[in-house]
Order: sequence, then C-alpha cells, then structure tokens
Amino acid sequence: MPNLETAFLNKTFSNPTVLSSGILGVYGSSLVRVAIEGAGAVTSKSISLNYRSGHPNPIIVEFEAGLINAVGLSTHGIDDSISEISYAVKNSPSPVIASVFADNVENFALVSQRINEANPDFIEVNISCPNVESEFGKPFATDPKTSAAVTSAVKKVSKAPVIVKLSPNVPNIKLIAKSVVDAGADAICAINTVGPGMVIDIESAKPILSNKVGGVSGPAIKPVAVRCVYDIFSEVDVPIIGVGGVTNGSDAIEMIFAGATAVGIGSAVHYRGIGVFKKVSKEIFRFMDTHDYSSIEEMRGLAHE
Amino acid sequence: MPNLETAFLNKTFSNPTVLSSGILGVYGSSLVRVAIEGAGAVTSKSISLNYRSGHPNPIIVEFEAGLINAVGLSTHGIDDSISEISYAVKNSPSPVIASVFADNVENFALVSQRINEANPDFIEVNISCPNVESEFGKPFATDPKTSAAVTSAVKKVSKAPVIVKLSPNVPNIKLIAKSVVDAGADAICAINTVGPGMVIDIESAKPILSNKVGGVSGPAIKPVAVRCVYDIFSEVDVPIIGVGGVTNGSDAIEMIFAGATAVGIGSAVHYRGIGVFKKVSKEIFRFMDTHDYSSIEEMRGLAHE
Amino acid sequence: MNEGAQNSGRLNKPITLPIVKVVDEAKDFKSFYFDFDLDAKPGQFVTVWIPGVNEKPFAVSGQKDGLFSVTVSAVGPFTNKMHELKEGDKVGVKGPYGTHYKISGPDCDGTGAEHKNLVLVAGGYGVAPLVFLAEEAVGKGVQTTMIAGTRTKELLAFREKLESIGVEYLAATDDGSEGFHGFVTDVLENQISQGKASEICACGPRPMLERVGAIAEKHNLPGQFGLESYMKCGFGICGECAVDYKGIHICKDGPVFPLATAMKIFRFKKENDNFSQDNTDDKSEKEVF
Amino acid sequence: MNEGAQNSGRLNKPITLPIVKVVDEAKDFKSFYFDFDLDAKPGQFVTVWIPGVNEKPFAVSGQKDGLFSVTVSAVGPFTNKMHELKEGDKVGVKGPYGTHYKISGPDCDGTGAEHKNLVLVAGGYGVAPLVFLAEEAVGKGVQTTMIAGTRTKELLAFREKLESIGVEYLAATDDGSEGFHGFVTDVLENQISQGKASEICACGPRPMLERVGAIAEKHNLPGQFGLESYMKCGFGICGECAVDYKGIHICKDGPVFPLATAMKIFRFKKENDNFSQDNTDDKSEKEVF
Ligand SMILES: Cc1cc2nc3c(=O)[nH]c(=O)nc-3n(C[C@H](O)[C@H](O)[C@H](O)COP(=O)(O)OP(=O)(O)OC[C@H]3O[C@@H](n4cnc5c(N)ncnc54)[C@H](O)[C@@H]3O)c2cc1C
Ligand SMILES: Cc1cc2nc3c(=O)[nH]c(=O)nc-3n(C[C@H](O)[C@H](O)[C@H](O)COP(=O)(O)OP(=O)(O)OC[C@H]3O[C@@H](n4cnc5c(N)ncnc54)[C@H](O)[C@@H]3O)c2cc1C
Ligand SMILES: Cc1cc2nc3c(=O)[nH]c(=O)nc-3n(C[C@H](O)[C@H](O)[C@H](O)COP(=O)(O)O)c2cc1C
Ligand SMILES: Cc1cc2nc3c(=O)[nH]c(=O)nc-3n(C[C@H](O)[C@H](O)[C@H](O)COP(=O)(O)O)c2cc1C
Ligand code: FES
Ligand code: FES
Repeated sequence: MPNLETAFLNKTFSNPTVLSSGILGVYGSSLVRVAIEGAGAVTSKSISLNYRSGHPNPIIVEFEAGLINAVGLSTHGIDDSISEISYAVKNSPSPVIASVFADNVENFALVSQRINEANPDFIEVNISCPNVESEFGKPFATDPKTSAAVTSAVKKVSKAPVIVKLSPNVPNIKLIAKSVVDAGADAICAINTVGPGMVIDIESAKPILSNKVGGVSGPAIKPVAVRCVYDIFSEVDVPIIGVGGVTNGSDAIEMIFAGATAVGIGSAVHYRGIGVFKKVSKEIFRFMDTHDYSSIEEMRGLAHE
Repeated sequence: MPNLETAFLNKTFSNPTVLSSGILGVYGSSLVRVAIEGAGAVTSKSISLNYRSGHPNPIIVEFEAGLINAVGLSTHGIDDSISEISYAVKNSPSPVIASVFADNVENFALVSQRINEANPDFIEVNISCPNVESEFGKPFATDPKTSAAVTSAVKKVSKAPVIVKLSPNVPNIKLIAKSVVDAGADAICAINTVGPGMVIDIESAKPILSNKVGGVSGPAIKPVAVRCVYDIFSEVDVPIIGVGGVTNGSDAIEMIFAGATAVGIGSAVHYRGIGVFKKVSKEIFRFMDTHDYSSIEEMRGLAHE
Repeated sequence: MNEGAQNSGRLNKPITLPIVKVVDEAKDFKSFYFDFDLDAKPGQFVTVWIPGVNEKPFAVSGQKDGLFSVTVSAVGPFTNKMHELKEGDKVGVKGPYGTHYKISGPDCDGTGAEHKNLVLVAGGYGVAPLVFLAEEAVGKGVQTTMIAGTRTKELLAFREKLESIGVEYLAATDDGSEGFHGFVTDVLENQISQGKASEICACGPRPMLERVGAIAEKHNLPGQFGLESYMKCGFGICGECAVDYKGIHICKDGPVFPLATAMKIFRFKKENDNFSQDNTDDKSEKEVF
Repeated sequence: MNEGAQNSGRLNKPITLPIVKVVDEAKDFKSFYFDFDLDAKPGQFVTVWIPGVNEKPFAVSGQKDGLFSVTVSAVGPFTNKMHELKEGDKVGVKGPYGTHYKISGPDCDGTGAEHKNLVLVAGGYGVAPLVFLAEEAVGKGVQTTMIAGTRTKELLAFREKLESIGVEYLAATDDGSEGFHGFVTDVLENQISQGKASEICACGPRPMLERVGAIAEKHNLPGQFGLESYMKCGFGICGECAVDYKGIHICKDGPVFPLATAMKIFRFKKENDNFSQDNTDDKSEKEVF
C-alpha cells in the first residue's frame, strides 16, 4: 500500500499537497477549512507589517491557459494577521506555513519576529512578488545578494524553520537557490508567478487588471515550474515545495520526479474546487499503486537519474 | 472597408500576420508556400555560419497550454541557407525576413554579411535563443551591452533593415529594447520563447526533450508576450513584430493594441494548420469591420491611452 | 457548505456588453439592462467592470427575453460612476456567480404544501435579487408577498412591476412616508401571525437579516438568506470574502444560504470560537490515504 | 496538397506503452505489438521514443483486436536499440500521423470496376504499411497482390500471413534466392501485361518508387505512393521534412500521396525550378482582403 506521508523538515504532512500562498489564505478559518478538506499543509497569504489595500478590482483575470493576478499584496496588517495565523495554528489538522513579505531587509526581520507570536509551523519568505521592488531597485529574488540578505535576516529571528520562495523570472535560478541556502534557508518554495503578463480587453482596448500587469499562474507555467524545481534540486540539498500549474496527480508526480518534496497547489483551486487537494492526493495514490511506488520519498528526483 | 495592409519600415505587408522564425522555415519552398497561403511576411529558421545538427528527437513536445521545443538551432550552414533564402525571395509573394544567429559578435557580422547575397527584405537578428550562451556566458538578449554590440555589428554590414528579436526572460525588457534601438535596430521582434520549461514523462520518469529543457511557446505565453510588446512600445519608437501565443484574430488585436505593427504566428500553425494566416487575417478583418476601425495603423498602441 | 464545484467553461474574463436600457427605479436606484443570454438563477450575481474605475458585484435583478438587468444603488465612487452611464455605454460583465434561491412550485411534492405563501423580505437594494426571484416564483404559481423596507418613500422600488404580476407588495419606511411606519420585521411578524408565511427569502443589510433570521427560527419557518461581503476575485480564489469560523466564502459558497447556515454565520464570534469543539453535521473528517 | 487541418484533441506528447509481443518477421526485421486502441489508417505512421536514445517514425504495420504493431528494420543506432527491446519494455508512442492509402471495396460505385486488382509493391521495410493495407483491402473484398522485393531471401517477410488471408504473394530478390530473380518492377510489368492490375499502392526506397511511378504513368494506372523523409517533429511544425518546390511536408501532407503529386515530387529539381512559372492546378492565389 502506497504511503502518501511526506516528511518535510521537522514535520510530517499527511500527503504532499500544500495550499500555496495567496489562494484562500487571508483568514485563519479558510486555512483551517482547506486543511480539513485535505491539504497536507496550508500557507497563509503573504503578510506584511502594515495594512496595504492592494489594487482596485479587477485583480484577477483568467486566460486560455491560466490566471493572471495582481492582488497587489493586500494585507490586513501584522496584528490582525497574527490572530488569523494563531487561529489556524490552533485549529488546523495540518501544519501551517506563515508567508511574510516586506519592502526592505529590516522589515522582513521585523515581520518575521512578530509572526513568531502566532507559532506557525514554518515561515515562508516571499522574496518573489513580481510587483514589489526591493530597496535596491529590483525584486529581491532576482539578485543573489539581496535574496541572501533577506534570508539571513529572517533566519536570525524566526523560531520556525525558514522556507524561501523563489521567482522563476531570473536568468539563473540555481544561483539564487544556492545563495539562499548558503544564507541559512531550511527549504525552498518554487515558483512564484511567471511574467508579469498582460491581458487586454479588445472591446475597450484596455488592460483588464487595474494594475495593468499581473503574475501568471496555472497550467501555462507548469513546464517552467518543473524546470525550476529540477534546476534547484540539482543545485542544493534542502527540501523543495514545487509549485506552479499543478492541477492533477500527474502534474504532482512530475514535480516530485523533478525533485519536489511537497507540491503546492494554487490556481487549481479554481479549476477543480477546494476539494482539489483530496483529488490530487487520490490521483497520486492511484499512480503509486499501479506503478509500484511505496513512498513519496522514493519517487523524489527520479528524473535526474 | 477595413484595410489590412500594414506598412512595415520600407515595405507594405498585405496583412499584419508574419510567419515566425523556426516554424516551417527551413526550406525556401516552405516559406513560399506559407506566403501563398496568406502570411503578410515570412521569416526563415535562424541561420548560422556552420552546419549544426541540432538535438536528437524528441525536439518538440506539446503540453496542455502550448509547445516546448529544443530544436537546438539545427541549420544547414550558410551556403545552403543562402540558396534557400534566395529561392524564397525570388518566389514569395510576401516579403522575406532572414533570421540569423551566431555564437559571438564577429560571427553575427559574418553571417549577416553573407546573407546579403540572398537579398532578403529584412534581416532578423536572433539574440534570444534560450539554449545558446554568448561568449560572455549568458544569452545575448539578457544583457543590454551584448545586445547592443550584436545589433551594431549586424547593422554595419547588413544591406537590409535590421530587426532584433528579444527574449522575454529578462528582468527588464525595456532596457534591452532601448539598447538595441540606440545601437541602430530598425525594428524589434518580441518575443522568443519563454522559460525554458521542462516536461517529464511520468511513466519513464525522464524529461521528454532530448535536451531536457526547451523554450515554451503557444497560448501559455501570450500574456507575457503582450506585456513585453506593451513595455517595448512605451519605451522605443520603432515598429514591433509582436509574437507569442497568437492563435486567432482576438489575440492579434490584443498585440496590435499593445503596440505591435505586425503580428508573428508560430505555434498556431500547429493548432490551426498552415491556413492560420488567412484565418487570422479574416478574423482581424471582421473585428475591424464590426468595430469601425479602418486601418491597422489606427489600432496600434490603443491600450496605452 | 457545498464543496466548491469545478468552474464552468466560460473564462473568468469580462465580456464587454453595451447597456441597452437604463431605468430609474427609485431615488439613486437604477436598473441597467444588457442584451445577453446570461442563464442566471435568482440570487446569483455578476461583476461589473468599468475600465479604469473598478469592478464590483451586483445581483441579477431580472432576466427575460434574452435581456438581463442589475439594479444599482448609488452609494460610493463606483456606483455613482455607474449611474452616469447611458444607453450604449459599455461595461465588462463576468458571471453569473454563486448560489441561488431555490423554490419549487406549490404542488411539486404532491402535498400542495410547499411555498404556499412565499414571503420576500427586502432591505434597501436587497430588493434587486428578490424581484427576479418573485418573477420566478409567480411563474411557478407560488403565492408571493414582498415586504420592502427603506428609509423613506422615494427609495422604494418595483411596486408597480411586482403588483402587475400579482405579487402582494407591502412597504415599510423608517419615516412612515409610505406603507408601514417602522421595520420590515414588524410587517413580517404580522404576516406570520395571520398564517400568511410558509417560507422566507430575505436580502438586505446584515442587521435586518439577523432579525429576520431570529423571527424565522422562532416560528420554525424555512428561510433562505442572501448575504454580502467585501469581494475581490468573485470566484472563490482570493479568500477575501470568507466570513466565519468554517472558512465559508460568500462568493462561491454563497451568497444565498439556508437559514441554519446563515444563523451560524451571524452568530460567529471568531475570538471566542474554538474550531475543534465544533460538531455541526457538515464537518468533514480529515482523511489519510 | 491538402491544407493542414486542425490537430486532433490528443496532445502531441508520447504515451508510454509496454511492448506486449515481439515477432521476428525476417532477418533484422521485427514487429512490436502494443496494447492500445490507436485508430490508425494504413499508411499512417507513429513515432517511437526510447527515452535517452531518440524518437523515430515508423509506419503502422497492423491494427486488430485493440493491438497495433510497427515492424522495424535494424539499420542504425535507433533501430538496433529497438531490436534489443523485449516484451514488457516500454517506449513512448505518438500519433497516428499523416495521410493514408485510400481504397474502397470493389463494388462501391456500383460498377464493380474499382480496385478489381490491387497491386501492392513493397521494397524493403516498405512492406510494413502495405501489410496493414492488404488486410484492409481483403476485408473489403478487394483482390490483392503483394509484390515484395528485397536483396535476398532471408529479408522477405509476411508471406505466410498474407497468403493465409488470401493475398497473392510474389517475391522478387536481387540474388534470385527466392521468387523472381530481379526487380519488383519486372514482376509489376508482368502483372499489368496480364491485366491483373487496376491500381498500384507502393512503398519502399525512392529509386524503386520512381520506377514504379513511371510504370503506372505509362499504363495510365492510378497509384498511391508512401514517401519518406528525414523527420524531426513529425506533426508539421519544424519544416524539416519539406521535399519539393511547393513546400510539401511529408509528415503532414504525406507520407502517402497520389501518383501525380508523387511524380511531381520525384521530378523536382530545386535548382532549375522557378516557382513563378509553375501552373499546376492546386496553386492558390494570394488573397488580399
Ligand atoms: C453578492 C453581492 C450582491 C450585490 N448586489 C447589489 C445590487 O444588486 N445592487 C447594489 O446596488 N449593490 C449590490 N451590492 C453591493 C455593491 O457591490 C456595492 O454597493 C458596491 O460595491 C459599492 O461600490 P462603490 O464604489 O460605489 O462604494 P464604496 O464606497 O466602495 O462602498 C459603499 C459600501 O459598499 C460596500 N462595498 C464596497 N465594495 C464592496 C464589494 N466589492 N463587495 C461588497 N460590498 C462592497 C462598502 O463596505 C460600503 O459599505 C452587492 C454586493 C454583493 C457582495
Ligand atoms: C513516414 C515514415 C515511415 C517509416 N516506417 C518505417 C517502418 O515501418 N519500418 C522501418 O523499419 N523504418 C521505417 N521508417 C524509417 C525509420 O524511421 C528509420 O529507419 C530510422 O529512423 C532509422 O534510425 P536509426 O537510428 O536506426 O538509423 P540511422 O543511422 O539514423 O539511419 C539509417 C537510415 O534511415 C534514414 N533515417 C534516419 N532518421 C530518419 C528519420 N527520422 N526519418 C526518416 N528516415 C530516417 C537515414 O537517412 C538512413 O538512411 C519510416 C520513416 C518514415 C519517415
Ligand atoms: C490570486 C493569487 C494570489 C497570490 N498571492 C501570493 C502571495 O501573497 N504570496 C506568494 O508568495 N505567492 C502568491 N501567489 C503565487 C502562488 O502562491 C503560486 O506560487 C503561483 O500561483 C503558482 O502556482 P499555481 O499555478 O498553482 O497557482 C498568488 C497566486 C494567485 C493566483
Ligand atoms: C519549433 C520552434 C522552433 C523555433 N525556432 C526559432 C528560431 O530558429 N529562431 C527564432 O528566432 N525563434 C524560433 N522559435 C520561436 C518562435 O519564432 C516564436 O518566437 C515563439 O514560438 C513564440 O511564438 P508562438 O507562441 O506563436 O509560437 C521557434 C519556435 C518553435 C515552436
Ligand atoms: S471574493 Fe475572492 S474568494 Fe470570494
Ligand atoms: S517533420 Fe517537422 S514538419 Fe514534418
């Protein structure tokens, strides 16, 4: 009988599926619901120190091959966020990952410090939001040095193990992976959205998103995500949460073969409903059963052989 | 009555559709066929000085949202290529764009010099092949300086106007666009493939492409392509061939609204057959007719208003 | 709480539609008609996008002969902008989204008992989805009463339309300028005491809904309630519209809920709740494969 | 030249299939069977991918009872590797691709004249698609003759199978070790002179096809010819398989062409050709909207 249990750092997930940051993860209650509905772990929407209203609507638009979003990192501020995460940590049957972001290294440390109060199982450092520029003039995740600086600042203060979330929009993701692992990252999450992209309404001749551009997710980005996970696995020796376009069991297996320890699911919540975690787990189980794999561990990174 | 004619530098295309480089463009006879079947202009597969065998099969794989290819820039060498382009130039009812690439600046100049013999209407400089690294250690198109160096080297020798083809896989495509225009580019073609991406066969646990990774094209990349064209249009003042995921008339209109003068079509030859150029032209015509646009010119860049 | 279903074929990308008719329904309350076969059910909503302004949710207020309408109260920047739009102006529409009011004909179960007296309770622009529902109910032969409450007379809407199709229309105004001087809940209690209410469908401000809910519970009457919440995506992905301890999302699990769920949502106090003590019937167990 | 049609629903991504049976057909010539409902027509091909090695095109050589087969001649690195594969080994398969031989039953037009004597002319592994075609033709009641040519006796294949279903089997070997000592074209001429050929379907090396084509033209017989070309993508996108002055792509416009088109391809000399002088009937005019 195949076993879906997935050891991830100091925890064991009941299955390798993980709710990705920014999907249904604003409130603790949603995180708990997704955990109950079958996610092996759940990630909160990225939290910052101060309230940010985000962009006006539309903030998401669907295209033929995925979604494009520019939610604009709207957050309710650190105090509200702490209470939401606390609620999730107390009530979720699955481990809770608190995602944080900030506009400079110091604030990354501050928000991570504060989030300790909520006792999340892991902290995920979102250095890869395509719409936020660092104090150094480009997204943190595009530069190995800034990526490392953020990582070590968070690592210094965080009580929970630190996952760093990378962007695919870089010439060489191996470089970034190496730099954050050298700086102390316990795990890597890859990838954040691709692009950015733009969808223009041809009737009004206007970009649809109020922010004009947004990050691309869903089936469109799966090959890029799989390649990134493959690259990172070949470069560093920490567990990887593979995210990007995973919609069914086959996609999840592809990620695991590429080197993922756990598999993030975001846009597929839209395509297959909140039950997608249970469905994907069943599909993974069935594949393992018919292909004589007994553990997720055993399948990890097989595409490298 | 809408008019599909499209002025592009010193030529007029009968309609804005252009066969993109690398699709059916190995032989002159194919280029001529595509022109007869309705393309406003046709681009050859990228040509280099020396014979290159390319990668073993599989070199293309389809996924849910597009294609991934690593043809590996197989070319038949400059002499054969000159005769193919000459054949196309003599027989094609539409202008012929000769695409060239090389592994260093000097060879870019040499291949461009030689291709003059075939008298192409335009030369397109492919500095954006995702699988070729420059002598400086990264793809030419990811660095403004190397992009400019290649552009001015080609510009110096080419008898035909010079189109430079950019990669989307850069942090800031505006920078690159500006650098190549400053270096003398007469037009820009954007974008080349996204990624690279990887598709793993879950039965054999192996990447399907013999090269493991390949460039992503088709519907998956349309939003990224539209955004790039939008960005380039806002930065520089040369005509743009907008390429990436264009499959139907609406996609083409999106590109034109974003700022494209002409619209490249590649992967859609697979989705809709070789008749796609005529089909897309008809769809553009119908849109213009029902929306009271009389010329392509009039629609260009409208999404910027 | 229904498991989020697979999304339908249509892309969640606005379709641009011209406004074909604008009708003043009351003071600062206008209906906008669109020539599009929407296939919505009463209680479902669409989002309306005005390029360069914003995109907001509105209940479908009617659907007939290939047209559909939304009826918009001007309360802020977006709705004021909408009120400036004229016939021929275009907006982007997405949807229909969400759950809907479910009613069946009076004799559908052979007992003749169901929906004998359907009472619709509307507060403010909550009347919009209920007008659509009233038309459907009447079409099914259900005897229907609309109790509509507003601050004052000029805000009342749809009386003529509803009466013309045979709906009993009872108004309640805060200032007594028309109909009953007081709250819709008073009118409702009166209907119930006269035996003229077998089911309640309500939509309006949260405090009104809570009081209507309490009345329905007290009299053991079935009810369906249309809720609202701040929305971003509108189709169940961003998580902004979650309202309670169960992670119910108004945009997809709602906006229309049965009485019992609505009451749970109303009573939810996150601070004092401990999820693990919850033992409602719809609690799923975590399965391990 | 048919306009490239829209591609079918299935992704152009290999499906991994285990080999369920390997049959030696002749020296260095093996059939590999797969348990998959392929829905191919005779003359179409699949690509076979051996991970880490290469991916190559092969004609479907049979399709029955939910199985299909390819029959592979070991001529180089890939085909030698294939010959090492055993029952249970897995390969990736894409397809079916390309055009196919079109035959109809003898009485389909009521005249009884069609395909009265179908002659299949095979050179080397060109016999593979023609075996599949023979089975279909016999199934439709067409009287069928296979003329198969190889260098020597040990390379001849499928005689038993073909004879068992009622196909007349005529061999020709270069060394005379079996059947006619000489070329398939000699046997073909003989059949024609005996009035035993109403249509020719051929597959094999280019020189053989050219000679068969000349014979068919001379006798004014209809013909269909299976061509080959170096292929990369296999589905009409890379342009590697173009063969002539018209930009015909073997993988998608072929591999099976009617006699007239095949002869044009054979006669094509790119250097001496000037497209603008071409005036064949299928030349499309450039349309301007
Ligand atoms: C399911 C649903 C159905 C609705 N149906 C109707 C309808 O039929 N007719 C109608 O007039 N209004 C309806 N609304 C409310 C309508 O969306 C708001 O009035 C509108 O968004 C206000 O925007 P504004 O910019 O004009 O005002 P704002 O200044 O933005 O807001 C005015 C008020 O509306 C609330 N509001 C703002 N944005 C939203 C939002 N995205 N979702 C919900 N509430 C919001 C605010 O809390 C505030 O109380 C509905 C809301 C929901 C959620
Ligand atoms: C439409 C089509 C159907 C075919 N059907 C069959 C079949 O039923 N049985 C069979 O045994 N073979 C068939 N072939 C030929 C088969 O694809 C080649 O024999 C095989 O690719 C040789 O590969 P290799 O590595 O073993 O030898 P190589 O050393 O690569 O080549 C040996 C010979 O095959 C030719 N060849 C190589 N690659 C290709 C290619 N991709 N396409 C075409 N020719 C190539 C070479 O020119 C050379 O003459 C078919 C080819 C085509 C195009
Ligand atoms: C609506 C939306 C909001 C998102 N918000 C965040 C966020 O706040 N922080 C973050 O790290 N990633 C965010 N993401 C990125 C996802 O976590 C994920 O990396 C990406 O969507 C790719 O996965 P998918 O294809 O499964 O959606 C968001 C994605 C979407 C679609
Ligand atoms: C099979 C294939 C081969 C390609 N070869 C080249 C090439 O040689 N030179 C080049 O500049 N672009 C090449 N491209 C990129 C295309 O020209 C185009 O930029 C890209 O595919 C995006 O357009 P599409 O989505 O319409 O396919 C190739 C693309 C494909 C799919
Ligand atoms: S509004 Fe986004 S989940 Fe409901
Ligand atoms: S093999 Fe690629 S087009 Fe025919």
